[in-house]
Amino acid sequence: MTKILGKTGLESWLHNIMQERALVAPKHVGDLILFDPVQSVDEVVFDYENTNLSPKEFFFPRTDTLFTTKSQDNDVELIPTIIDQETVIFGIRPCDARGIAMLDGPYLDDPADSLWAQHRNKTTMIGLSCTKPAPQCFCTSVGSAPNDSSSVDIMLTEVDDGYAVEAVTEKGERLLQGVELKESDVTLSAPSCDTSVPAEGIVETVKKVFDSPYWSRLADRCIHCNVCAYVCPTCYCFDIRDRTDKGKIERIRTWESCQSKGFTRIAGGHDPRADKGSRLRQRFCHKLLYFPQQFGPLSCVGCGRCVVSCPVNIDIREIISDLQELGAKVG
Amino acid sequence: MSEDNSPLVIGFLCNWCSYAGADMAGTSRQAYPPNIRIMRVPCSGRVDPLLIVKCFEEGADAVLVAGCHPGDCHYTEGNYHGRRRFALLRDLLDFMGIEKERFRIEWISASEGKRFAKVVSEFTDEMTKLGPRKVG
Amino acid sequence: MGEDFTQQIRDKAKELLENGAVECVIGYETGSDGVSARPAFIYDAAEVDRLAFDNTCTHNLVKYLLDKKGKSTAVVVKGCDSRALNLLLSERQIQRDKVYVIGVVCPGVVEWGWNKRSEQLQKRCNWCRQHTPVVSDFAVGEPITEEPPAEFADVAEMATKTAEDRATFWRDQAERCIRCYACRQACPGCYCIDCFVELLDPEWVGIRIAPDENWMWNTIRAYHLGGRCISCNECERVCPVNIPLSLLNRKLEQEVLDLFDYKAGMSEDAPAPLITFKKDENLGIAE
Amino acid sequence: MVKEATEKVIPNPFVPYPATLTSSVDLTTDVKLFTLELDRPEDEFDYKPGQFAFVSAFGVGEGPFGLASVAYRKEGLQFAVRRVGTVTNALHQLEPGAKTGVRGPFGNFFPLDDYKGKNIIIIGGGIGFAPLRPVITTILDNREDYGEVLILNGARSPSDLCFASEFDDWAKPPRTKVELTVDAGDDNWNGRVALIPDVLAELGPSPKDAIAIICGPPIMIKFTLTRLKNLGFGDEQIVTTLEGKMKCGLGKCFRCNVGEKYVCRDGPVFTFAEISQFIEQF
Repeated sequence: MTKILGKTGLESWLHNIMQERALVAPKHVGDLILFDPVQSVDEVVFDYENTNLSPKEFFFPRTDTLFTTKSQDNDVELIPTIIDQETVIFGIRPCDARGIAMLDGPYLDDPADSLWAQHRNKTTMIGLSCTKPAPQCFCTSVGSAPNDSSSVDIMLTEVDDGYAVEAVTEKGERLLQGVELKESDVTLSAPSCDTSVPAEGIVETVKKVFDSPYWSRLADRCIHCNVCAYVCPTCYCFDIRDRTDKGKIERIRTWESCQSKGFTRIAGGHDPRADKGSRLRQRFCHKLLYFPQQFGPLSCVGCGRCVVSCPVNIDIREIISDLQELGAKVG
Repeated sequence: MSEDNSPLVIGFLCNWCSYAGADMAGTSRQAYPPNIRIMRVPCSGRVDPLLIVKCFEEGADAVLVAGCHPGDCHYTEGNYHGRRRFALLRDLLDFMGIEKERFRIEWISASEGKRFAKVVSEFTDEMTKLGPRKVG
Repeated sequence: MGEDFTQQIRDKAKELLENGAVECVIGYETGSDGVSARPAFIYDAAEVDRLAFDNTCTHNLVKYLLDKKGKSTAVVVKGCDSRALNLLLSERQIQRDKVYVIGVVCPGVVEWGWNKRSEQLQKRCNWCRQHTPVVSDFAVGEPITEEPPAEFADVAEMATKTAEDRATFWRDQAERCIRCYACRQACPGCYCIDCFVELLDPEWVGIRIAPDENWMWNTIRAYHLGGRCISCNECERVCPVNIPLSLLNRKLEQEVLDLFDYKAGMSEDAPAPLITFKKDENLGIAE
Repeated sequence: MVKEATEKVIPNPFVPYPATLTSSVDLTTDVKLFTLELDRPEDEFDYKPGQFAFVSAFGVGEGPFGLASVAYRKEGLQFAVRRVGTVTNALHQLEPGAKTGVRGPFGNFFPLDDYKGKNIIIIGGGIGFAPLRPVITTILDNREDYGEVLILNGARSPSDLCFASEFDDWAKPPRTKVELTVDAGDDNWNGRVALIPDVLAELGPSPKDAIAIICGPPIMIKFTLTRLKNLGFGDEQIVTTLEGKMKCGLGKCFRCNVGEKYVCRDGPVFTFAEISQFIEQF
């Protein structure tokens, strides 16, 4: 039996959630659709392909304060950031949720990143499965599916008279407490997504073609604009620096990208990745080789954002195909 | 904006003319409002537009750049270059919502202590009337 | 346009690569979606058939010449792009004798989109007053000799708003900015080895990705292109959060025209307005 | 793969231990040796030669520096810091008594216990000599555990030689030699004027039962490596400590990686046998 929540039921549930917690949902911002805090259910966009930016910023904010300092009588007190706000993210796609769960790998690896852990603890993810994946999507090719509920707390799937509801985790069950659900025998359709990206065996292939001139040829076109990294749900590089404002010092971290010049330049001037080709290779090898070696899965969830957003059409799907072809030739 | 709600004015004064003019205002006991925070710079041409934008970013209500009269620059042509840069920057800032009036460029010589005091007084008055910057 | 232009570009590229005149031809090819163009780098005469030209060729390929310094390179340019050549030549960033210019008379490019061909001309093409390249060694298409005068309706519209509304507008844009610097990376005029935004000492712009810092970045980025921007509008196209950077650029373009009667990139030896001056101008300052 | 985020309060690994600068001594014109004491006794940590820690200049940032002291001597945490950027500039301006912060220790270390009974060749160039100092201290404090010891220290000029005041003490124990060289001498310099790889070839240490520990700029390492191989040293007999751009030290910011290895966590100490297996050139 499937449990169904009607459309008006969903709206009042979201409204109730908003009374006690921050609700983040897809919303129109200018001509974009972004995950953003909403003040009323009217702002929520229910029908969208994928947001322009990933929801990673609610776990790994663009700018985060690691700690602040308080100076008194030549004594420095360091105050770590505590996150109190309970947040619910509504409408997260399976690919994005999977990206976030994947980053538990590096971030919760000992010693755990306490800010990430706090954000994870305080946030409940209500997933919305994709009924019609966008042409750039390829989650099925990289080990997931448009209805993959493995990384969300609650999964909703749109059906004729509302949404089929699946409580995936205890956290999800808690959030659903008191919500009236109808029983129904509707069967959920399993939409398909692009399965043609030959990601299988890519880890071994990348090792073989690591020193290929392919990378520097590809980098000819790359303008190293960082867009791919900033829209990506699994890119997690950061920069750390102090900020002083009227005597208050905070140590902050912000998004950064391995594509920017000088990312690996050390103080003495040496830069192991000074050329464009090795920087571009770093990004794809992180996703297709290093991350799998360290944590298992490819760190690409197939959301297709970089595919659409790249100003010069550097397309990870095409790169995976090219590499497989190249690898086959190398033998 | 300072705490008492009076405008915060940042003044970049060229070392050779306008700073000496401000000095002259002081020694000849010409009163002018204390709202201005003075930065001494070698030349008005040295005032990188970055400095001005930075002032506004950090919350200044107004910026004054003062240098030698055209033709009198200690470095011959610094203020001519500055004049072009400031003219363009002022229009850009205005377009971005920082009214033209908030960014003022004046030529004040070392002997014009009285005029320095007058400029700062008028500028501060004008800014008080205009009120604090409402956004940003 | 279309096939005829494509064929002329391929033939020329083949000739240049075969006779060794250039090492690489930078042009366009069809992208992975089968619809929109993307930059192509052709090193081998056997590959010239990858080259194509149509109304999705939006990229300003002159940017790539900065990566090809000292190497003989041919580049396909549209009218707007060609002005970037003059900009870089006048700023001594590239050498004329190392660049072979394939200049395409551009009827305009359409809104860029992945996997979909728009019929809508880009904003910049409606403003465009330079359909014919100002520099070219090999011309593709019939030159257009008469261009209408520049107009700035969008800038004028912004100016009708109150200062507070203008400030709010740009504040909202800054809030959305994610400081990826794609605008800078796409711009042929942005080639500083150390960009002010990344300098640590002095730290002009803090690293927070927050409205104040983002506002500072966007303001100065635009200003540094004052009198240098050649209106290819690639910065706006590549922006992942759709900040209307063209408004800033065009405001400056208009002011530069009004104040200094100057248009960037029209010749390789006219000095940019901010590196020169006239003694007897007052520009509305300290009158 | 996915670990459950636990509800318990996790300590923030980015918050340093508060510390006080107790002394700041000029080693060369642009290198200072800082001694720091942790403010809270409960923060005291053990560390081994080769490990590093982040030192904070509050208001500017923090940077990773090799620990130049040894834990068992309990003389405070020492770091030799060359003035090259904003953080190191700020650190150089601190006066004794200033508040700072330390995060560490991070990384692996030189397995000196495994080297017992072997001949040790220690080669350092410029500021690269700093992480080798605790190696020397440890070996000389346990002199009888090791065979012949050759210390080769090079720098651009005599005034750039780090730890010059300690050379005499290092040369005192039996079977211990200290060789110095500079790229360019000055009026007071009577020693060698030669590049480290050339001096090494001239001294020609035997690879038999030997370990070579090298640290310095990439170019020096490259040529020293060639000379050591010519002398018959195997890749597993040559150990170095790598420098990578780091922000976290925790294996999270993915900046110091060489292939799938992190310099901060899997290193910084690697044998050349390990380095030759890296997928990426460094």
